[in-house]
Amino acid sequence: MSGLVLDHEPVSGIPHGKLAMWVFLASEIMFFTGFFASFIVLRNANIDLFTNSAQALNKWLALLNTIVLIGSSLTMALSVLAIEKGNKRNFQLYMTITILCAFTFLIVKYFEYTSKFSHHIYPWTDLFYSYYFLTTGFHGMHVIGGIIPMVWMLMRSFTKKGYHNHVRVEVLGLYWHFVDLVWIFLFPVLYLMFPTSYVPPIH
Amino acid sequence: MSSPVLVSDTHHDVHTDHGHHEHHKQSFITKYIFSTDHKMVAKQFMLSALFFLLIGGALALLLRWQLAYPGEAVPLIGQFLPELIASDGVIQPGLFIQLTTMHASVMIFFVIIPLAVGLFGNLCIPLMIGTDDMALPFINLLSFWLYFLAGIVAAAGFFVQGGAGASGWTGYPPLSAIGGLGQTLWIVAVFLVGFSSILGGMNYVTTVLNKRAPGMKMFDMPLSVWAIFITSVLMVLGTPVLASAVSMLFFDNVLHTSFFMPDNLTVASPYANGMKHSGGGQPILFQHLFWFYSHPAVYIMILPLMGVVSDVLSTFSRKPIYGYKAMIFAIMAIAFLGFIVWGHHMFQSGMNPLLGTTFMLSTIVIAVPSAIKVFNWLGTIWRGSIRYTTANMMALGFIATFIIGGLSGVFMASAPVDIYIHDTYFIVAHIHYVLFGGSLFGIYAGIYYWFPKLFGKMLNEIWGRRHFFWTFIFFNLTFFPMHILGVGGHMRRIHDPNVYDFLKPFQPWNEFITIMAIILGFSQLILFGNIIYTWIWGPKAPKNPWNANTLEWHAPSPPPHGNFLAPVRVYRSPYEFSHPDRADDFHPQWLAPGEVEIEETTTVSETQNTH
Amino acid sequence: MILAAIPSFTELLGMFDMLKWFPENVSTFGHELDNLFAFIYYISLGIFFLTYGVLIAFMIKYRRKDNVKAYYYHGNNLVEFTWTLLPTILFAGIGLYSDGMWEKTKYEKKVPVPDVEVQVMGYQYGWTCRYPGPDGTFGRQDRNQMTTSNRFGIDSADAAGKDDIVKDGSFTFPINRNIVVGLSASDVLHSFFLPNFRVKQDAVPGQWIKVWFNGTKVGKYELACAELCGSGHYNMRGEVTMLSQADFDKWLSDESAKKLGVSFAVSPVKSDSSATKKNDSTATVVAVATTDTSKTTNKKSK
Amino acid sequence: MAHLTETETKKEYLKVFFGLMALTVLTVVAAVLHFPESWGKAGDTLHIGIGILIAIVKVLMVIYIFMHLKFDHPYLRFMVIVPVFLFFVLTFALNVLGP
Ligand code: HEA
Ligand code: HEA
Ligand code: CUA
Ligand SMILES: [Cu+2]
Repeated sequence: MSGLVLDHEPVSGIPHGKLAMWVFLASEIMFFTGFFASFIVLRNANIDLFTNSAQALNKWLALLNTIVLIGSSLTMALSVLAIEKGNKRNFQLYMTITILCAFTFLIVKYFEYTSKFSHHIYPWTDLFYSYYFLTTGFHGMHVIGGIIPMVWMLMRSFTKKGYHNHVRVEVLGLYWHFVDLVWIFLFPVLYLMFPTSYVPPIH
Repeated sequence: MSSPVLVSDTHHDVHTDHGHHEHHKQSFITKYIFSTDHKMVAKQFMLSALFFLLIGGALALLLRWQLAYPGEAVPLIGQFLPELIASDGVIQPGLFIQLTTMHASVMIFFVIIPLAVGLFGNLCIPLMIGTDDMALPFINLLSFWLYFLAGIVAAAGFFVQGGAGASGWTGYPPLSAIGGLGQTLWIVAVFLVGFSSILGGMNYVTTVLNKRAPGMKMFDMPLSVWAIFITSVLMVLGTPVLASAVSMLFFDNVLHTSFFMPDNLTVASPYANGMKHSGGGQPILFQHLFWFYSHPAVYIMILPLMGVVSDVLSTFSRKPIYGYKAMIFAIMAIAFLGFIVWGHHMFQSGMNPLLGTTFMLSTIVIAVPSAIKVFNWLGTIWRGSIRYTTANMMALGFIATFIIGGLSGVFMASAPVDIYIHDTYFIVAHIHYVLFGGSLFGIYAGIYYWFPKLFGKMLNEIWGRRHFFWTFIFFNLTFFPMHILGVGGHMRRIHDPNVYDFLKPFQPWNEFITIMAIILGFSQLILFGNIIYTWIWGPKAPKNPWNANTLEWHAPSPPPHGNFLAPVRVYRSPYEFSHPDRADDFHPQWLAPGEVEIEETTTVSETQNTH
Repeated sequence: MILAAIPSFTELLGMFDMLKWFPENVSTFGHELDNLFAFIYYISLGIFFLTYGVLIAFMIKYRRKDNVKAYYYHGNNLVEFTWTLLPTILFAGIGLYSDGMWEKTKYEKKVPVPDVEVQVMGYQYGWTCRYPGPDGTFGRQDRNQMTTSNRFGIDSADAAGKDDIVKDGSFTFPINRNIVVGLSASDVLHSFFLPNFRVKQDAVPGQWIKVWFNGTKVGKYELACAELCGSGHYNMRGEVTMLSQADFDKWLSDESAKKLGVSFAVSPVKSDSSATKKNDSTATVVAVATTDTSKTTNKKSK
Repeated sequence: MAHLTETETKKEYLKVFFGLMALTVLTVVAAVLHFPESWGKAGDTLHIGIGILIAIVKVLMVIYIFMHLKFDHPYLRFMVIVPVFLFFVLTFALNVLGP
């Protein structure tokens, strides 16, 4: 008996990893669909509560984070491009920036969270904050889940053998853009529910 | 790497993703525990899920005992039950709902789904599309171990203070949100097993789209592969919604948030440490999210088996599938409609009755593709030449019971009829007719059919038939009377029906059901005996014991690492049985036109020897 | 013990006569629901015998025989089309038939003008029911006053609440009257199940749902909880007593007397109005008044 | 993006990046502005609605260019279309016909 390797070209023309990542992203969209759909329901039932509570959020920090994350999306796309063209220096450069952006995002989030805690705002404080911590928490976990392989790839690229698996980088890139994309929705939904000059009914 | 590579040394593990050989013997751990080989993962899924079947069944028998003989100590086992949940061996109300909850959760999340997609997905897909392994072998391994971990977490519930999850397998809040640690573990387990499903599903989709053997178009795939493929799509799209629902439930349960908790509940959770729910949430929201997954999930539990049954039926009737494409479109239709009918579980839940109308109509429509499938199966055996192997008997049993289960579904699909039978034993009867009579029979059919391929040994047919007859007869005796209880108004999940006067006349039925259930349970041991016996002493299986056409029968039994001895090419559709121009009554997919197969492992052309 | 549990052959055959297992129906629409069940049941029975007949016949007729080769055939589109179309038509029929009944029993706008309007609250583990009392109006509800001893949260500051009658576990209604129940729960989900009336509706905390029925027969009937609500779920039994209008009026005034310490000679506003309602459309006052209460409780912070 | 050179691609990416930035600024500006009463109530759905509309444009840009959906196999579009369809099914049932 013998082992047979049947590694012919992917029938669909899309590399396995990339196809699988897209399928996974479809599934991720459904995951956040659950959150967003119920957000709409519960917000509609508690509009005043949601608008009032959202006042305490710091939209400038969120704006900073949006910029950071979009920037990291750009550098991620550039690093995919670099490794495809075999440009090791550029890959390392862009990947490093991406990772730094990701960490910046997390650090800003950390300050946001601790400032909430110091004002005695916790997930169980009210429904809006439950949402805030739930969605940003899951988003933050996705960020962490992206940083780990990024760091790993970057480290590998500094070894003697280097890192050349451009499909994997591309797949990771897809994931990272998705993480960015979730934030693009979270930003207006959580932080920008009302004009700044808006005077809330209570408080 | 566009052309396949043949490697001849058995002992050398071939790592497809690195393209180099590692020259060491596989240790026990890498071979059996952390193997990424799809056949090993299939075996792992099969054995652990069958083990869970024993557990889940044992829980069912325990709860059956209480229903038949309320207040009487459970014989033999009773004395081992801890005093907290059972006094003097008598099952207490708290334990009873834990049993119901865990019975169903184990059966659904740890038995049927893993067998239907974990076992058959891993077993069938690579072999039947003629490739060496899954597209993502490591993800495959991960999927199994997440499942295993989830199993341990779920089972741990029984050993923590307050006992296991006790809000039904549907885990409706607010009840589930005020539960204790066992309930939390249940939530975590569901999340983990859902994650495992997603990983599995994404792997299957990729494999089917990317790794088909040359010559195999989508419409050359056997129905099993089609069914599992579409099921995987359901899993990928449905399961994450469950994951988000249980994430919110986890927050409610552990952090005392209020996604599903309305204002001012007069009970606080005994586990809340003085923390009060802030309110503002909606309990029904959870039900929507839950059923948005769990209705597709019931099709996740039946579609793969519909595929398996089609393959088995065609092979043993020696006849092409009647309406191959219609079968595929029916599967697609069921899958699509499956996403827009979830509300039929919630007719009485207090959602807008307008939605009730919508969901009623879509649910009734979903019976049409199911009807098409049933009729096509009948068309398949029509003018066939039926062999009554165990696998085929199980497949026919599947059809027989699925018809009954499906028809009872139509009653409930009619919302006004559901008013009365909702949450009664009528539902329980339906569940078991489709899940035991349907899914489990389909799984048994698949196990008897593919065991020779997977393990290289032939299961004992005589005991197999005994297994079938005992199961089929006692299955019907156990579950058919539940329709009667349901029509009588007997509620689900009640610890002692004798509280109600109008249920007292039904007590003899409860006793009868229990006795039948015990016999049914013990008849399943035949299967376990058969498997263990065969594994050790059974006769070796030939390469193609059933003279079937699909590619897996081209590989040796059991298939080596890499599955096939030579690159596979596909020449025809999978069900070319009894072609009038051929002497043989089958024409395998892998034979080139004019080629005949003369010996176990080599193929020779009619005119000249190619090797 | 075990032998006694095994039914006789005729009893086994009797399994197929599904309809006889229903508990006695005592509501006006109950028999229509039963008829719908029967309709689907007979269709199903027909399909069952048809498919089983075909299945068994094929299984016998086409079992393997030597020298007989199976028929090489891939199917026929016309046949395929026919057996798609036929069930579709059949199902359309079932759907239409069902929808009428569904609207009648559950649509909020089809709830009939109430003769008796009450509120029922499910809790772990029991049912409690509130009658508006002689003044025919429910006292205001204050969610913050909801406690285990005041499950409806009847506002102690509201005079209209003083005469409200609250009964725990066993409720009384008149026959041949439209009884409209505002249903809710105070802790977890429950389900208000009256087998004899063919009524079932989940009680959802934070939400008021209207349920109605019209009983036709005097007697005592059981009320069950049909939604898992904890370890005491099985024991969440209630009782509904159906009385003639006269007995009901008497019962009501006795209860009011007990509550207020005053006796009422003749039964008050409420049941009077229901007696004359058939031709007097102004009697809807009661309904309006109660809708108001439910508004204050139903809509949250909006 | 096989048909573009490296520099062309880079340019494309930068365009998208600056487009995203501009839209982000627009989102914030829109959130600060006051709109006529007839457009809808502030703090109700108006501002959040505008925010989401802009977000959809941004997301499409990310998906089409950064994630290469514009150039990739048409299969992959289903991975976005189908979940989005299901999102609408769920949201429709929950909100339009909802509780
Ligand atoms: C494998 C699992 C499986 C399958 C396949 C199905 C199939 C169907 N189910 Fe079932 N269902 C469950 C598993 C499944 N169900 C479970 C587990 C629950 C309970 C969950 C819980 O609450 O715990 C449930 C509950 C459930 C309910 C909710 C009841 C309630 O709680 O009140 C409803 C209501 O509509 C329903 C309907 C249907 C319908 C219409 C089908 C249809 O798909 C059936 C279609 C099949 C046929 C119709 C038969 C074959 C066709 C013919 C022979 C052709 C001719 C027929 C005609 C012309 C009528 N199911
Ligand atoms: C695939 C799914 C599946 C399967 C196979 C079964 C199998 C069985 N089920 Fe299950 N059941 C469900 C899915 C399933 N069930 C679901 C989804 C529910 C709804 C739960 C809810 O309300 O939330 C349910 C609910 C349910 C109820 C209603 C509980 C209630 O509402 O109070 C009952 C009652 O009779 C019951 C009985 C049985 C019986 C007797 C079996 C028998 O077939 C079991 C046969 C036994 C075995 C196969 C094991 C044999 C074991 C031994 C012989 C002992 C050896 C032991 C060891 C080695 C440990 N089930
Ligand atoms: Cu209340 Cu069950
Ligand atoms: Cu369903």
